[in-house]
Amino acid sequence: MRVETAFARSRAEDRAALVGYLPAGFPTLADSIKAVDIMIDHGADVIELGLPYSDPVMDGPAIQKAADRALAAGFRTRQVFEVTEAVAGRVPILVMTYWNLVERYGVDRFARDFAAAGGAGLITPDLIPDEAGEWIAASDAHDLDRVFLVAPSSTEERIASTVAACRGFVYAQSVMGVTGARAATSAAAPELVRRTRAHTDLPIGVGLGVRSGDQAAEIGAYGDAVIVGSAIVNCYLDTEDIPSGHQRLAELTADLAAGVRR
Amino acid sequence: MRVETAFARSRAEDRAALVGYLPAGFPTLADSIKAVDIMIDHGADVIELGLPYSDPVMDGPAIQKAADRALAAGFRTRQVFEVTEAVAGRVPILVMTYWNLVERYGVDRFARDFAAAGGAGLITPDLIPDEAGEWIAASDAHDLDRVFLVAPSSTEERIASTVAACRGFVYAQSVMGVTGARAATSAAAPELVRRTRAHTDLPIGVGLGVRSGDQAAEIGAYGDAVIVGSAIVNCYLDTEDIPSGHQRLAELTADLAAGVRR
Amino acid sequence: GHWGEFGGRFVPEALISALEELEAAHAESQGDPAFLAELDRLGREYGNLPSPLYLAERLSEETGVEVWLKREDLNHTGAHKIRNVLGQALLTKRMGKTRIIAETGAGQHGVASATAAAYFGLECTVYMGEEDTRRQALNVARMRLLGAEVVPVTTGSRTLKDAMNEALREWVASVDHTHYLIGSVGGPHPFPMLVRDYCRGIGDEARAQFLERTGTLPDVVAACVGGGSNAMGIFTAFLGDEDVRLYGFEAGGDGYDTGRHAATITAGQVGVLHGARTFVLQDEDGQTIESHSISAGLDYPGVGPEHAHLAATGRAAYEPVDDAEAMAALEKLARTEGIICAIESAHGLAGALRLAKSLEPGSRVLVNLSGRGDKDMGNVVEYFGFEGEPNAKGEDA
Amino acid sequence: GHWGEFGGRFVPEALISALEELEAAHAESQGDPAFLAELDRLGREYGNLPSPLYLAERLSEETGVEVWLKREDLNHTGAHKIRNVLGQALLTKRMGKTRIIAETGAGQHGVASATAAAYFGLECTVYMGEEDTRRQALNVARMRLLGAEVVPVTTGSRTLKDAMNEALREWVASVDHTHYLIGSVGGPHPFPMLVRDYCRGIGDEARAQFLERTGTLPDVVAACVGGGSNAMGIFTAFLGDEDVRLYGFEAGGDGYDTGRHAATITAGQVGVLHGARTFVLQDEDGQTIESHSISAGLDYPGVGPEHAHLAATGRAAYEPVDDAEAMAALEKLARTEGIICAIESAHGLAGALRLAKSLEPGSRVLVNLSGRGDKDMGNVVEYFGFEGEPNAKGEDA
Repeated sequence: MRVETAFARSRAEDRAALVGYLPAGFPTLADSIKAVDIMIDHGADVIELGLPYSDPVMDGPAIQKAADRALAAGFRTRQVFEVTEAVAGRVPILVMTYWNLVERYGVDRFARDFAAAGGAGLITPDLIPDEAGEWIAASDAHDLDRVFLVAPSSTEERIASTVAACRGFVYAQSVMGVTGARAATSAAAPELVRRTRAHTDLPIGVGLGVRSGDQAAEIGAYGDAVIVGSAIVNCYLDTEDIPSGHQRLAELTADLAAGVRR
Repeated sequence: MRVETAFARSRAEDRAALVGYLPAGFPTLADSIKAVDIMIDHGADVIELGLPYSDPVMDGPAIQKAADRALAAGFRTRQVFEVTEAVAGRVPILVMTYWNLVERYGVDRFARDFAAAGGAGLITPDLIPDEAGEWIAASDAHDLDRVFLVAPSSTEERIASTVAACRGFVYAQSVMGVTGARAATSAAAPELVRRTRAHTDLPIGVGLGVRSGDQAAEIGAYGDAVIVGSAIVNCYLDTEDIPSGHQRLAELTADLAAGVRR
Repeated sequence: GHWGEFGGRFVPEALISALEELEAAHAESQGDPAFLAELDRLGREYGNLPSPLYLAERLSEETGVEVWLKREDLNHTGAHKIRNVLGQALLTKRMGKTRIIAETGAGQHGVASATAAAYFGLECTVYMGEEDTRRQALNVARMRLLGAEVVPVTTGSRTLKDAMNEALREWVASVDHTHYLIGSVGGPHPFPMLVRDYCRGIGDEARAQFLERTGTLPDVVAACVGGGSNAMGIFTAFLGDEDVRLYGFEAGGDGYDTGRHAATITAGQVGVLHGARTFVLQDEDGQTIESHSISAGLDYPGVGPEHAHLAATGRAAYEPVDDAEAMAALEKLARTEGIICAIESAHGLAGALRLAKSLEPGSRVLVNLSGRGDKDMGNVVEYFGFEGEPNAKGEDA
Repeated sequence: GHWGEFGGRFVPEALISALEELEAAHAESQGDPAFLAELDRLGREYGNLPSPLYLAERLSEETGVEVWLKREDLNHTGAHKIRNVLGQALLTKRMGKTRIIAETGAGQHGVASATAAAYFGLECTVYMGEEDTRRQALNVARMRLLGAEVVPVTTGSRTLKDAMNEALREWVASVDHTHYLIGSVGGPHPFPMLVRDYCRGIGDEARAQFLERTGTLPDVVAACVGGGSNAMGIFTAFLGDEDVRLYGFEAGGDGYDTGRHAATITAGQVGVLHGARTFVLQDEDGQTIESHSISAGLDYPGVGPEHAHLAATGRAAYEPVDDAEAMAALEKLARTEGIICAIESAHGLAGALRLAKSLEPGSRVLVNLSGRGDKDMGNVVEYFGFEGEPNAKGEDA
């Protein structure tokens, strides 16, 4: 499914979309597929699949740990296509990836294989449009969305040029900090959304730090999407028992989904 | 007794004199007195009492160890006078001492107290005549002998000036090395005695390395005195049993005394 | 920001404005005579610059070529790194920031950063892999003595690359008042250019000194390459001298064939790491491979992008030197010249000595002796088996 | 060979001809422009001389007086000692001798001697107390790496004074081809004069640098005093400047009152030790008392005879600085100026900082920063309790 379809639906319901993040291959390859299904079943509108990487400089400890675990278990880049294929259809599937993995796979080849698996697009935390020539060409060729990030420190000029390069939605990094930082009530987030809104009609997703339906509701009041990552990963990090992780994930997603619907 | 008296006797017997060295206070204060008596009983012509010092730069390991042991047992400078007093009379008693101990006691005071105890003179391994003004005055005042050293490295000029400052005998350091070095057969020793003889009529004692009557005989052939130190100290270092040390010392002294009489 | 396909800015958008600010501040400061004069004064009075150029006569006799050493080991804090930290700290003040952060592997860049922070009265936090804080406890103590906070990094492989990840993460959160004082010619633009500009005094001085002493330029300029700051520092002045051959020597670790090494250019693939496109030791998927070297300062799976470009264009040649060859050169220099150099620098020297065999007799080789070996004595003891007590003096009584 | 009642030659006759030879060679060489030019060249090209004169601005602000540091820590091998060893090694070559021996305490003079021996291709044997070889294993490794033989001395207290005894003993046995490269301004004539002459460049340079920078002379010149080579090195140039007050700071160890110290001039008595008449820590009988100091380089129960004379005549003042005061100064210098100095040098600095309180504001104090602190980091860690792991980064997920 296309990202714009998901946002059209949430906009029609006059609410923010819920974007759920989980690294592919975590807690296991099969269970990452199961987990995505659980998130979709409980109200996630968009899925962001993380591609585990050895040096994730924008991620906090929780997501680092999840990625390390997936890699230690032998996760390979191409498996993200298996996961995508298994879960695609009901909601749009994006892959969030550090750029080296895509370059190494081959930018066009990655775009082709991902599109073939039913993927919707990429979120690229360490790729800015200025360096993205090859990716822009490949995403155009394979009709994939491109989600770049804006941040509180971005100048007006950079927000303008970044959103111009985006397709699908814009990722607003709501606090200056890595994923998992607790700052859902940051004053910087609404301000960043306001500034970004002035330059684009694309939906604006707000990331970083959301843990509960209440927080989701608060962000959903000004953002077009609420992106949740570390809290989801923590469902599995805090327990050795995967089924109980699935159970926690179901409850969390339901709570978050209710939040964006308040 | 005066040193010249002892040498007059050995010369009369057409032999070298035997000079036995032992640190005062080693192996104990009482036993150092006993040991001197043993040496005298077995043929030593002159006794050289060492004054234990913390930093004996001209001594090898054996004599260092003996001195350390005496100091650790609490030996005090003034006790050398007790030892001297106890053994004086039969043969001349010299004290061999590093200079700081005498300076610290007071040069004239040391000379006075030593003379009063019956001592004959000092051997001063780290005092050269050039630095010995106060000692020369004190030894003159208290009628003590002054034994300075000559060495294979000494120039003719220095041998001449050194022997001129000596009284009693001249100490020829027969090898370039510390006490205890094994070099009784060194070619340097007869050469040094020959060179020294050219400048003085004083008896010339040859030190360093003698362990046996055979070696004593060899040195006695050209020297006026054979000085034995480390071998004597070793009688006590090699055993914990002082009486057996006394026994070994008696045998060694007898062997050495026979050597100088061959 | 690019050298051919290399370089760039592969970092979160959150850092872009800081990088732009830094780029602008650097450009302005490089055109400001007062800034340059102050930096020059600092270098001379505090850093002990310029470092001497030294003809290693006994070593030259043994090798048949003239071996000239640029004695960066004599700088304050013992390596070329003081040039970079003084430059960046002065720039930090100019930007009105009050704090620096730095990553460090064995601790040398951390100590240099803490030194500059103490000198300028800046706050300083140093990120260091937890493994490294244990192995390099004395350098941790140095940093703390200098007033810096040392943060052990417990993520990933707990070594230099993870410390760099953590420093980048921390920078995102504190970028408004904090400068990331990066330690080599890597990272996102403008760092590779900035660090090169602060280190290029090595080559500028050496080139002038060489001309003054010999009337000619060297035939070969050699340096070790980890991230590559000392090598760029000495290469830059000679880039336009076509007859001067430039050689970078990478850490061959246990031996190039074993796969346990840090020979990034020789063995790596083009990729993106820590903000720049360059050669990277990586697996088929692009996951970073851990590097290995007896030299902590060369033990890094990436390399500065300008080196990648010099390698790709052929202007400089890069070859691996393994642990054993480097340690042999270290020992030879100690015994013939009385200089104990850093194990890093010994790689450059070893490469030069190997190269010397194929040079015409009398050729002139300039080696950047980038640091001193005091920090490495623990490794030296272990490597040469010097632990054992020498024999006690057993003179007979 | 005498300064007043101090100095002289209290050694076995066997060494006198070597001392006379040395005295003559020294006198000749000091009048030989070729020798002096070669030594000057060595100092510049190899030793990294002259060392910079540095105004410690932040420290000056804190203390209210101008604190100027003579940066001997930046010399090759990290201390003023390179001046002495280069001079004596060059003189050894001139005398046609092929071997040097040296005594060492913590190992710094041993490393410097081994360095000079490597540079000149001389054989080298270093005597070191067995206790010290264990405590300073890294310096033993340095010496061995430089090609020197290290002989642990197992006699007496097994520390520096015993190593010196052993070196003197060994010298008697090898004096024909061996030079005893003594490490300080002690020992029999001509050593105190010889070592002073090779170290006096410190003060000659500093005086000229001070005049050039300030147009005046310093009000106070301060240095630490163990044997006293660095202090004589900086004092000598100022002896004729009556308005310049000279201060030597001795090691106060656990505190002067505890008796566990190395404050030889303050607490010692005139006596003879290691060939010279000087102040000596000794008991009532004249037996040497063991000294105590956190600084291995000051931990010696004697002092150079020229210092004894300067103290006796009042031209220089000598005061103890205890371990705690020295370590506080070391830390302050690190935090305010980014310089980690040797613990020895920290005694001189600490004394100067104490003195500063009684000086008029704006007074100018010149401190000889005689060496760097790399060698001392083990002690620093122990003293400041830096052993503990810093807290791991505990960021919440």
